[in-house]
Amino acid sequence: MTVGIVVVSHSRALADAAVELARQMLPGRELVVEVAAGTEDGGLGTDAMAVSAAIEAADGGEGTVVLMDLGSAVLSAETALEFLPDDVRERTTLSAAPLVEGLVGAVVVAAGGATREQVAAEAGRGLAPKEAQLR
Amino acid sequence: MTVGIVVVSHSRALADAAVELARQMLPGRELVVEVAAGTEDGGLGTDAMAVSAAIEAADGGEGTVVLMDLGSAVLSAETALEFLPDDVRERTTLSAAPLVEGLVGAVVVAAGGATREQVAAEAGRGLAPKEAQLR
Amino acid sequence: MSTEELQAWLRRFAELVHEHKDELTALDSAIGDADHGANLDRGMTAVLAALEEAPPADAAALLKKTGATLVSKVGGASGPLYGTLFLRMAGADTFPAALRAGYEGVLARGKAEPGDKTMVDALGPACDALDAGRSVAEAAQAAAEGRDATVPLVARKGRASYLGERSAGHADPGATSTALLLQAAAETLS
Amino acid sequence: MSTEELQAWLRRFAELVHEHKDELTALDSAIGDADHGANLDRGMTAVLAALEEAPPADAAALLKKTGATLVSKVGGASGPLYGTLFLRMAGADTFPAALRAGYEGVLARGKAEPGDKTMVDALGPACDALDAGRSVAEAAQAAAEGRDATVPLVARKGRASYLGERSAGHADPGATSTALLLQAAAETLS
Ligand SMILES: Nc1ncnc2c1ncn2[C@@H]1O[C@H](COP(=O)(O)OP(=O)(O)O)[C@@H](O)[C@H]1O
Ligand SMILES: Nc1ncnc2c1ncn2[C@@H]1O[C@H](COP(=O)(O)OP(=O)(O)O)[C@@H](O)[C@H]1O
Ligand SMILES: [Mg+2]
Ligand SMILES: [Mg+2]
Ligand SMILES: [Mg+2]
Ligand SMILES: [Mg+2]
Repeated sequence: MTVGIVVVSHSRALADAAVELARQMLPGRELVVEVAAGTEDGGLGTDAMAVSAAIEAADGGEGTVVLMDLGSAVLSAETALEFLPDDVRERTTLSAAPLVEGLVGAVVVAAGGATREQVAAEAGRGLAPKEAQLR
Repeated sequence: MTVGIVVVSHSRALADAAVELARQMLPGRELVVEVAAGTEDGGLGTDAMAVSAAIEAADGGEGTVVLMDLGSAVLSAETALEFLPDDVRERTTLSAAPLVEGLVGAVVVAAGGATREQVAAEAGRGLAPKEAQLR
Repeated sequence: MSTEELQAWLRRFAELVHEHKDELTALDSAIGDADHGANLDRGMTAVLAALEEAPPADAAALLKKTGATLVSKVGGASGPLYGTLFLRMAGADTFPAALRAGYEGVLARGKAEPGDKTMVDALGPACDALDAGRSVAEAAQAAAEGRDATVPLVARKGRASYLGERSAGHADPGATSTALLLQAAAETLS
Repeated sequence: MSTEELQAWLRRFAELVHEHKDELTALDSAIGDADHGANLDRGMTAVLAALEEAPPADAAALLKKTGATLVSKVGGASGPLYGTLFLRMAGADTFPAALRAGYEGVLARGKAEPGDKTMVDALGPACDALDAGRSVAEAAQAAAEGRDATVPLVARKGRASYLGERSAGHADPGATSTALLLQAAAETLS
C-alpha cells in the first residue's frame, strides 16, 4: 500500500491538469490521487465535504498528503479534517507545498513506497529544481 | 503601463486554469497575461519559441515576470531569452516562484502598478498565505 | 434558543444576504475576487433547502446541519468560517454563549486577529456586547460599527491581503455579511 | 564541415532516433516521463522538414535552423539542450571545435555536471576524444561508453532526479540519444 495524494483546488480544470502532468511521471505505475476541486455548479471554489470524501477515498491505510492551491483551500481542508474518522484524520498531512511543483515530486516518491513524512518532505522541496536551474 | 506576466507550463489546460483562477482577483481590471504552454499538437511540453513570443506579447515596456511549472520549463524560458531583442530580454525576470500560488499574488500587484521587482517579489511570497494558515 | 427562533434567524439572514448579494459582491470586487455575495447566497439557499428537506430535531441538530451545509456549498473562505461558526454554536445553551463559541471557532479556523480586516472585526464586538449583558439589537449595532471600522484597515488575512495598502478604503465583505447576520438576529431572536 | 556532410549527419541521426524511438521512450519510462523517444523523433522530423523547406545557405545557417527547430518542437528538457548544442556549434570551423562549443552550451544551459546521469555523460567523453585527436568513430565509442556508465549513477538533474536512488540501474535516455548522435556522426562525417 502506498500513501495517497489529495489535490484541493478552487479549479477543477487546474486540479485535473496538475494530476495529468504529475501522472506523466508514473508510466505504468499505480497511485491513488484524488481531486476535490471547484464548486458543485462547476465554478471556482472549494468544498470541505468533498475534501473529506477525497481524503477517505485516497487513504488506503498508509495515510494521505493533501496539497492545496490557496489559503482558502487550506481552510476547507482543515475543516474537512473534522468530518473524518479519527484514524484517518491522524494519518492525514496537510502540506503547504507548491501545488503543481510539489505534486510532481510527491507522486514519484509516493509511488516508490515512501512514508507519509517522506512524501510531504518531497512535496515541500518542489521548488528546488526550478531554483537550481535559475541560480 | 503595467508589468506583463507570462505563464510557461507543460500543460495548456494547467496554464489556462491557473490564469483563470488568478484573473478572479482582477474583477474589472486589465492586465496582460500571456501563456506559452504545451506542444503544438496539444501534448505536454514547452516550446522556447512560443515562450519568446509570449514574452514579447506581454511586454508593454515595463518588462515581464515569467512563471514556469517545472525545471524543463525553465530551460525553455532561458533559451527563449536568446531569441528576444536585447531591450526586451533585459527587462524579463524569470521567477522560481510557485506557479499557481505565485501567479495569484503577481497579477494583483502587477495590476496595481507595481514594478517588475515588486511583482517578482510578490510571486516569490506565494506560499506565505498557505504557510501562515497551516502554522 | 428554540429551534423555531433559530430557523427564523437563518431565514432572515438568507433573505438579507439575497437582498445585499450585489453589494457584498461589489465589496469583494474591490478587494477580493468578486464572489462573496454569490457565495453566501448559494450557501444560505442550500441551508434553507437542507432544513426544509429534513427538519432537524433540535437546535443543536439545526446548527450542525447549517454549518455542515455552509462548509460544503459556499466555495470561498467564508464557507469554512461561517460553517465553523454554526458548528461551534451547537454546544451552547444561550445565544450569547453560542455566538462566543462560534466566534472562537472562527478565530481558531482562520487565525485572524481583531484588526486584520475580516468578519472577526464585526463578530468580536457583537460577542463582547452580548457578554456585557446588552441586547441582541445592541450587539447588531456593535457589529455594524465593527464593519464600518474595517474601512480604513489594511487587510492581513484572506484574499484582500494580496492588495496590501490598496485594501484600505473599502469595507470588508465578510464583516459586512456578519453585520447582516447580527441584524437578522436582532430582528428574530429575543 | 560541409553543409552536405552536416545534412547527412542530421538525416542519419533522425533515422537512428526514429529506429530507437521506443527504446528511448522505454528508458525514459523507467526514470522519467516516457517521452524522450517521441520528443526527439518529433523534433528531428521537424528539423528535416525545415531544412527541406528552406535549404540553408551554409553550415552555420543549417546548424542554427536545426537548433531553433529543436528548442521549439521537442517539448522536453532535451529540446533546449540539443537545441543549444546545435546553436553553439554554428560558430566553429571544425567538428571537434563545434562539438566542444555545443557541449559547453549544454553545460551552461542545463547546469549539469559530469556524473549527474544526463546527456553530458555521453557528450563530454566524445568531445574529449575528439580534442585528443581521435577519430569520430572513436568519439562515438567514447559516447557509447559514457552512456553505459550512466547505468549505476543516481540522477541529479532533470526528471530522473525525482526518483533519487531509484534512478540507479537504468541508462539515461538523453545519454543514450547522444550516443546515437555520435554514431550518426561516425557514419557520415570524415
Ligand atoms: N483567515 C480568515 N479569518 C477570518 N475571516 C476571513 C479569513 N479569510 C477570509 N475571511 C473573510 O472572508 C471574506 C471573504 O469571503 P469570500 O469572498 O466568500 O471568500 P474568498 O475570499 O475565498 O473568495 C473576507 O471578506 C473576510 O471577512
Ligand atoms: N539539466 C540538464 N542538463 C543536461 N541534461 C539534462 C538536464 N535535464 C534533462 N537532461 C537530459 O534530458 C533527458 C530527458 O529528455 P526528455 O525526456 O526529452 O525531456 P523531459 O525530461 O523534459 O521529458 C534526460 O535523460 C537527460 O539526459
Ligand atoms: Mg471572495
Ligand atoms: Mg472566492
Ligand atoms: Mg522525458
Ligand atoms: Mg517530458
